[in-house]
Amino acid sequence: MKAHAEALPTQEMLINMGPQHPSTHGVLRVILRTDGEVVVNARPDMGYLHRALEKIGERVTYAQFMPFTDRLDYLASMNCNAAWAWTVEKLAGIEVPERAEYIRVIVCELNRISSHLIAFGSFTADMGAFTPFLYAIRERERVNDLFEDICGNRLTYNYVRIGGVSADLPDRFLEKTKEFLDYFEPKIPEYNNLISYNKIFVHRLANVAAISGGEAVAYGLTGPNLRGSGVSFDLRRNEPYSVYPKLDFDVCVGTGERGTVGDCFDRYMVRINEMRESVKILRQAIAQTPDGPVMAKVPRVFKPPAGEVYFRAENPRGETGIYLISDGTVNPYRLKIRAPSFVTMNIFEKVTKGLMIADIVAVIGSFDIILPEIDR
Amino acid sequence: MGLKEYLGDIWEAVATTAKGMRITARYGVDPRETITLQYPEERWEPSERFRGFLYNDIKKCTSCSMCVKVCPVDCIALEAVRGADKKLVLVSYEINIGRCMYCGLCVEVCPPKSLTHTSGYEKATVSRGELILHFVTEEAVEIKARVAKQVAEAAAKAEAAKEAKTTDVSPEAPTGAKGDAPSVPEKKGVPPVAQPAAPAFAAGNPAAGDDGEKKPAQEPKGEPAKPEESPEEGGGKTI
Amino acid sequence: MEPKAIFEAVKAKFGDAVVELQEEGFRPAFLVVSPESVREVSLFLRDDPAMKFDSLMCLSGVDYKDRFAVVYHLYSLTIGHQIGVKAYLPREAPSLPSVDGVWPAANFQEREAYDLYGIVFEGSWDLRRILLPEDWEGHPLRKDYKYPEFYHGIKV
Amino acid sequence: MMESLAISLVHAVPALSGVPLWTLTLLLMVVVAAVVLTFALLYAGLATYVERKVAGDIQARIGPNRVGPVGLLQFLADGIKLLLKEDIIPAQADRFLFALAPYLVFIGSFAAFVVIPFGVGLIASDLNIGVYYVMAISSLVVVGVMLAGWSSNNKWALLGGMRAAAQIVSYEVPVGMAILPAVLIAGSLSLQDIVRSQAGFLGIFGWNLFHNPFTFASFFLYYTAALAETNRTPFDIPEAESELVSGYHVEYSGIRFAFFFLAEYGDMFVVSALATACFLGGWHVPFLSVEALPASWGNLFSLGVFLGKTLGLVLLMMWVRWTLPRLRVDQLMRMAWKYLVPLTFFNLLGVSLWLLLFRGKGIPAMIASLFG
Repeated sequence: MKAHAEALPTQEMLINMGPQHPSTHGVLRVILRTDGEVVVNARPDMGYLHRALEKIGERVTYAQFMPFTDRLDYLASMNCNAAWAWTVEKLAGIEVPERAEYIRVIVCELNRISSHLIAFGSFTADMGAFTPFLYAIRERERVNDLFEDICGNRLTYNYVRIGGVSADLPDRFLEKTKEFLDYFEPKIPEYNNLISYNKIFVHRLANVAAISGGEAVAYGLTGPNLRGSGVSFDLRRNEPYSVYPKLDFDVCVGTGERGTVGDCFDRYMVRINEMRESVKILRQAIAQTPDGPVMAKVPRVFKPPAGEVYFRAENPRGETGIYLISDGTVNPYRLKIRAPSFVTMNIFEKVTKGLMIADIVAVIGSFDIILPEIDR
Repeated sequence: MGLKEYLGDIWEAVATTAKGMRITARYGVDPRETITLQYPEERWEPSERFRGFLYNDIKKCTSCSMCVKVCPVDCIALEAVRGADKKLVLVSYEINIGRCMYCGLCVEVCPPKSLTHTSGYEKATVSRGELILHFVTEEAVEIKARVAKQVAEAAAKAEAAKEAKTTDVSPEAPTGAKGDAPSVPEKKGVPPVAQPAAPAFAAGNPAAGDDGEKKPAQEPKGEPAKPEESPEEGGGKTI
Repeated sequence: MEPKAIFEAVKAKFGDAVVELQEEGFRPAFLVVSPESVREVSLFLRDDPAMKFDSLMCLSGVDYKDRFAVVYHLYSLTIGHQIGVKAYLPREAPSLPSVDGVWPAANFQEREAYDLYGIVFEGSWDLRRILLPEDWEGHPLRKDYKYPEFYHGIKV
Repeated sequence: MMESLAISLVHAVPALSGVPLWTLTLLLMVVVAAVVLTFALLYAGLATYVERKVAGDIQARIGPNRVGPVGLLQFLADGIKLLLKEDIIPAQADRFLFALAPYLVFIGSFAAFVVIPFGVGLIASDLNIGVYYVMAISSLVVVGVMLAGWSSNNKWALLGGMRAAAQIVSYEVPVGMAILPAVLIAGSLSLQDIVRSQAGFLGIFGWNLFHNPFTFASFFLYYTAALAETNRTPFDIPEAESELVSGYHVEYSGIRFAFFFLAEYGDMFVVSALATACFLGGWHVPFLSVEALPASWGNLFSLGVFLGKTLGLVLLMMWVRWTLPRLRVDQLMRMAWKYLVPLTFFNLLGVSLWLLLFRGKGIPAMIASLFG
């Protein structure tokens, strides 16, 4: 391509990919400079969904901010809810009943499954295979049913509360969850047969946008994207919070099984394998869930002590860090959300150099970004 | 690239394609796998805890305005006046379900449990005004007038009672008000800046409604609602 | 390594550039450094074999009403310890050296801090507004931010 | 051919003898063209319905089921909707070319219907260069697609148009080479003749598919390459919904879009029909000599057989579409030049040698001769 370009000078083309584009997972805009099909430079432009959540956070109370965390990463609201609750509890030193912690872990892992399902489905849809997307949605619907039972909503759950959870598990919830797991577990090999190991699919992803482990760390990649690069780091294991230390699970890392370590295929496979691990965690958590209260004593006018705290939780898209400054009043003084997708987009411009337009779509999909989190 | 690899590539492509096609074919021919719900005819049953549209049972409502304070998006507007018996009389109670985010915080804090989520979820409408649910059917002016009248009556009665020791009150305000009751209609809870937005919204002004929805952060600007600091604290429930 | 030990080590290396250790009520604890030395301290924290803070978790701007601050949350994947670094800045023309050469992860977060607080990061690769439109006036997360009434003639 | 038909018509109906022969011929041509076009449109409409239904079934959904019985009239509703839609031409577009492109694509796809041997004697025009004609006329599609991409003045459309050009031009080569074995065996380019040449032992074994191992491979190579030529998944990179939004027809709306849409389904039919005629024995069925049947219903029967086979292949295309992901543009090219072209060439060589060595006999014929 290079030699050819020198022999025959071509003009670079400037293309706007997004904010309305089927594969930018929302309102991401990528400004592409291309030489024919080859991308010279892809610069992400975000902010189309900026709602000033951090500013809102300074104006509402700690409890009132909970529904806004739903809107942070709407495919994993439970995880964001729980991350916020854990942050505030860390700040105020609230002891949460064990049952509540188990419930949180159960809903978080269920949400991780449903979030990874969307990641898997939309990614395959980006790659041109539309059917797996529908299958993923079908499975996710079951998780949504479970969440509807537990909190009444299907997308923005607002279930976790500071000090516990808003309501105890409904009747038969754990049995239903088990039924779901029994139904879901055989679906993963089916996905693999259907698409993961499909020759075309593998070819589209292997060796595309490979990120080395060192690079991934330096660029702040977290979660499945970091693990895809072969770095075995999972906050649930390395910096355990909640009841994760009591649960046994493997950390999935990219192995470069079809190409280089850290390519799109590895990132994709990590998510698929993580669903399996989540099933494992869920089975243990269901068996271990104790009886007891689900809510700690939290004063209704909640004023945490002044202080600054940084808490990070392993969310489906990576590490959601919340830096919270309290000045002792009912409102947070400063609230910074370190959104994994936002930080991940840092490396986007670097890894997409020299790829083709179709690969841009693959990279966006393999990062599994979500725009409300990027733009906040 | 050796010949073996070359043919292996072809074989792998064919084999994986066949594998995938077998799965899609299985779904294709098995009618039991169809999961579509034919929506208007078939309906899915919302679960018990389903958070649908809000409903306020105004008979039970004590106008404490806890819901107004806890609502993160100020979608509830409440107006009440002090009645003859010193209890609050609800003048108007409006929920803008176009703005509501169904977080359920208001239902959780409601001390008399008058505010509930229904299982309703169908509210397609062509005008934004219809998205505002009114729970008090009577005209606000009438209620105010009536309450004012009752208060005046009660005051007069009290005055008279001082002399004649007899009480007779209208059925709406059964308990006789002893002592002076200089009832002034008061507006409660609603943040001052958010207040004008609601009537503009109700009047079917889409522009105003739009602004309010898009930038919730900027609404309570000058005076942020600090609900929990307000003097009256009802209900012992933790939030 | 404990925050105290890190503080001692950094203090020994940089002297007065490191102002204090904020420990009580701060999780993680903060090394308060002077803004000019942020880059050097960062490089030391990243490269020193005892520190090895290879990952910048979070970079935030903070408005403390009387002054600004830029807060760095660092973590070491290899050792597994974390520390915060804080640099206080004056409210007028806040600026400090960029650390995106140290941790590339800083780039977007610096842009965010620039966008929302108006803190200038000198030597940054690409310091433009990131979340707000390029022609937005003011920096919304400042505590004294005045909400605009109009944006391009549209009522906000 | 029309002329001879006209003459026979005059013989059959003496009342027509007063009409000049050329008028009658012209009239017949118009009638036949109308019949073919109606068939093509009806088929394309129903194919969109079937496609959606197949997609629905595979994806655990239902698919269209509201308009008419089991949603059968959905395509009519869609057609009417498309007709009534506003016809938007972008301000910066090249208006003339923009308007022209869909027609070119449509013509390129539907003109090929003329030579398709639907049944014994059921062919609009039995050109003696039938195969050649199909290859040539379907190349017209690429001109239309490129024009559409270029004239839309949209970069996505342009990319789509360029991809389409590169793709179709590349895949013409393997398509042509894969179909040549059938021509070699029949010794004719006329599709009617090719089909007739397959009337062999017990019907099924006369098929070119089973003629020898090379023709067997040829069929699959042809089918794959033809799939690419119709721009269908996994080779739908000119459209590439998730990359190029919609590729070359991103700016088209209403009836112009419908032309592109119909052309795609027309193309699917043409390549499937060609595969049927060249490899699957056209209207031949096992244990029955279709040509020996009486012309009255025998022709209709052969039509049914032919359509059955062709639509089966179309269905296979749909099934493939809803299973596979999409190739990348460079992989697509690699597939054409590195895999399909050498393989089809190898096959062609193999078939030629076979024909030379065994004097044109296929394996079934040899087996048959073994047993007497």
